[in-house]
Amino acid sequence: MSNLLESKEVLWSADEMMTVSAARSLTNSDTCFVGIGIPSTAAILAKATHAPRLTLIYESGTIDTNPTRLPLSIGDGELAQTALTVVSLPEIFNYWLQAGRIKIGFLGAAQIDKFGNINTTIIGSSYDNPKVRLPGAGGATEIAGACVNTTIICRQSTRTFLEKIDFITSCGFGSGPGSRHAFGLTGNGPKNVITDIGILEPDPETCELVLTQIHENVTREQAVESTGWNLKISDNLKVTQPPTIQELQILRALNAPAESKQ
Amino acid sequence: MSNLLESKEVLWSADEMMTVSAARSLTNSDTCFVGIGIPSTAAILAKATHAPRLTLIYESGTIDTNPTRLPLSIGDGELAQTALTVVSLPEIFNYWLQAGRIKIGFLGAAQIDKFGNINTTIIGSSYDNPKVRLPGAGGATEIAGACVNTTIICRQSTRTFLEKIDFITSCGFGSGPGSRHAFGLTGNGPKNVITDIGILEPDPETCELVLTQIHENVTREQAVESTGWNLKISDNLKVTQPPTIQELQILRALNAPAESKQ
Amino acid sequence: MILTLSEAISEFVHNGDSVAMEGFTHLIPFTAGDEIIRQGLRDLTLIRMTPDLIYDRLIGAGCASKLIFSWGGNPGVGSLHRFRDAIQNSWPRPLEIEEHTHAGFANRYLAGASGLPFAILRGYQGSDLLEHTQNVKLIECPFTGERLAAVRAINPDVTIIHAQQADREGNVLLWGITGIQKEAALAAKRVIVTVEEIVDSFEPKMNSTIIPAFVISAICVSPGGSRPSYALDYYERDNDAYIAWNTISKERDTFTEWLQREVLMGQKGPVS
Amino acid sequence: MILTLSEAISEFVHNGDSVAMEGFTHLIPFTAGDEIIRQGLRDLTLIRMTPDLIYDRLIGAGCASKLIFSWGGNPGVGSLHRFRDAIQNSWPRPLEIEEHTHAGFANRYLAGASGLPFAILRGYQGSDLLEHTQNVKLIECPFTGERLAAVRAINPDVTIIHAQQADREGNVLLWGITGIQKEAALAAKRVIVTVEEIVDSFEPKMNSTIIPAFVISAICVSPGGSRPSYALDYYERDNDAYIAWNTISKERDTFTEWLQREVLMGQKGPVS
Repeated sequence: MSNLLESKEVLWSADEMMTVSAARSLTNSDTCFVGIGIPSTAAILAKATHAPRLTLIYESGTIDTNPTRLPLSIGDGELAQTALTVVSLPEIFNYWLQAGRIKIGFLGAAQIDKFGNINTTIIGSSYDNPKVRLPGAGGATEIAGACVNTTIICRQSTRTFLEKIDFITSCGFGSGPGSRHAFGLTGNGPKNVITDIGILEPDPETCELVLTQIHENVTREQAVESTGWNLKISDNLKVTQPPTIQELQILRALNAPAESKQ
Repeated sequence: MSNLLESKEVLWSADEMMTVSAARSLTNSDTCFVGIGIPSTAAILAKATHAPRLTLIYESGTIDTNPTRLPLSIGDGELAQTALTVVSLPEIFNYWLQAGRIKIGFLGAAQIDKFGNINTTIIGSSYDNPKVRLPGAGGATEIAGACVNTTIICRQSTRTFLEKIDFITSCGFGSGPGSRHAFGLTGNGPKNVITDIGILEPDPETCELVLTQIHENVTREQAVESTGWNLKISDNLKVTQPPTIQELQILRALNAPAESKQ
Repeated sequence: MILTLSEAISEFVHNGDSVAMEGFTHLIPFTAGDEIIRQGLRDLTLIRMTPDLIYDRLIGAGCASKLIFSWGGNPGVGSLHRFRDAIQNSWPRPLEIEEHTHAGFANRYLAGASGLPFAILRGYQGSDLLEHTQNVKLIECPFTGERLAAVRAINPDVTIIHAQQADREGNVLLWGITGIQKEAALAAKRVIVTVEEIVDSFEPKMNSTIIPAFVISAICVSPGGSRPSYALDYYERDNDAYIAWNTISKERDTFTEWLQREVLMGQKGPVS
Repeated sequence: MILTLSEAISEFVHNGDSVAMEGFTHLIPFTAGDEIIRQGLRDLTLIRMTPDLIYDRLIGAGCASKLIFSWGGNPGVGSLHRFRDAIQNSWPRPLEIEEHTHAGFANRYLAGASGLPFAILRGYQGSDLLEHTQNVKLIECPFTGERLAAVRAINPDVTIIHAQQADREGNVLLWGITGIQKEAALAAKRVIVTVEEIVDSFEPKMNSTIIPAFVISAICVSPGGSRPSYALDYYERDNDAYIAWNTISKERDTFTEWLQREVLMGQKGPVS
């Protein structure tokens, strides 16, 4: 840690840049429904840096929780003990999520298509006889439906960013404009997709995900090569500010105990 | 109180006989959903005498409550402080009442017909322009529908026991056999009606309320004259055991503070 | 956001609003009700399972054009005379009513809090109420074919509740009989909470409910704000006041005189 | 009724039953699950939102013919290998699955606890899951015409949960993350509760839930009964055991060896 402060050249990993970018997207006035893994790390990082009043909600029913370390599961004791209140599962899904009280849903994905639809169910063409069985929907389907907006956080590659995904677990924009309305989904859908390459945002007219921001040291060619569809790049492509020393310090401190365990 | 013990001749009022009869109908293994007034007095009397393990539930959400004095309202602090647990109104009505977990519903009535249908809404022929506006349904409609059985407790007179009541607030047996099934009511309906005259029970075939028990010192003629329909009397009419000294003592002690206030 | 009660009512309650003031015999927000009377609000749709004395006052004061309720009595005492006078004689103005059962009403709030357009229950059937009320329909279960009652969600413009405590972040803690307050608050567009006191942190309580600050529009410190009902662990129900109300409210002139003296002249507080 | 765990499983769980063992990452009734394995029960329909290690063991041991679930992973670690091996390779026997979303599953329990044949939610739509699962249908709101998902009530033959405390009357107190336990218990025909300890009386706790004795079939004292998950204020989650499970369960022979040693030989307890 002290080395980091002394070194002139700060180095960071692509995952760290992705996590820091996701953290930066959250503000003090947000309420954020968090899944476990990098979404949770990003949300806790945001609270520890620029957004201490950010309200975190986990599907285990913990409302306004203030973890000081990374939970390994969405129901860790740490989340219950630092929460303002804990409610039952019917209540968290019906009163809090479904009613549209949550501004941002932080989601991960095993596969994603250009309309921000997400697969976390199966790899392969047959539901009944899958090549790989993934965990399934959990809270994601209704988080994707009911949060005011969602942010999807996942590494970008041609294995995950596909023209057609094997299974739509959670709806982004379906098959394009109008789909969400037809499905009766009350939230606005994906606001952005934050990856180790950059940030994609939906085109307001077509709903297609467009690269609007690229991380420092990543090339446009890398972005295109990491995408399984014909990636559109914004005319006003921005470049991500690299992680600050403070961001990296806190992030690494958060990850340290978990990594030492593995 | 001490006078009562010493006197050889125990005297009691018709209301006391009614309350004691209702109390006796409850057992240790019952769960009873209680309304305020005489039903509540009877239930508390039962717990204080022969049925200490009787489970009392009030619509205010208090489950397994053990009041030592008469509550003036169904949400008195006494009920909350002596309860095993207190739940929200949606929970008490949905999880506990509607799910059929309550064995006995204790109900009052302003008017009742021979099928045990109850009116607590209006007196008069017009809902929009009533002669007298009564409080309305409260919990009664669904208590009448969902408890395994109900017991109706009210004074018997030609003003209350009517061939046709002005408004059916809560369904007993509707228009006779089959009505409850047609309405989708899951409970069995009235088990008995306990009055200051005696006890009426539904005929198993016709569902019509029949006088099956008469209180001591009440005549069959009085029973008939107090009823607005052509009252049938059971061939095996029983006579109620008069209140015991213990029952009267406890009942009067319960009623004393409330009466001194009025 | 901590406001005075006067500021909160003025900012968040408007003529013509639908207003739910909940508290099931416990924690009834009487002081807030009196402030609505003092501010002379009109044409309110008053929503409350048990109108109780709080709405008898508002109805008698002429604030309401409609009442949605499920049990309209003076609990443990008898009738609500201002409520009856309004329904039977349109005094001081006509009062439209929409009447439900407790179970149906609780589920209307439940649907409102859940962001659903309706809720289902086993209820209303076999009761004449089904023909005389609005916002209840029978539907079929798509799995079993059973007929059930569907009730339309209720989403008040504003819900007002009273609680024992708020913390400095504006979160609210209530305990004891918590009734329908959480659902009524979550169903509303705006939420005002009056509290007995503000505390540094909450202690664990049996049967407690927390409402997070981020769904609350205003917190108002109002000690005794639910008298003559009660606030568990703060003060008891003033049963005498409930009994006295029967006499005060029975006639229009005794009611009017009481309203003038106890509410409008600013000498608010419990009936005694 | 206080029974030993062995007596309770023997009396209340039968071959072919639908069994819900709930606890959302917290208070997972592992020891009861192991007892089901030891008693050699078969053809169970296992019901649980998050199968977790507890059902990975039961599935690998061949107790289940069907699994109803909404998220099938090793939380914070990765896959459930026995669950995957059963679905993908029918080992040790074919496993039928019925898959839901968390919100849909929670509402199936909610309906079951409420004595309703179904519940409604805004859910499933836009997901391919709708075409691949059972017991979900789309219905129209009778007031607004909106299309909503209806899910069929779930009413397990038996629900098993773990709680921190029971009192001497057989009432149960659990606190912290209480998940879906109350609904799962109230939805079931029979209810077994394992507890850390029996106490004379309950202390107030934040976020606590009480389940009254009169809906419980059996209480079993089972200290550590939710290891390697955790019991708030008793012991912490054994994260190492969750990580170690990934290795133990990956291959059939290491799993079988572990099952023989740790469960069937009676040396039950946390993985270490």
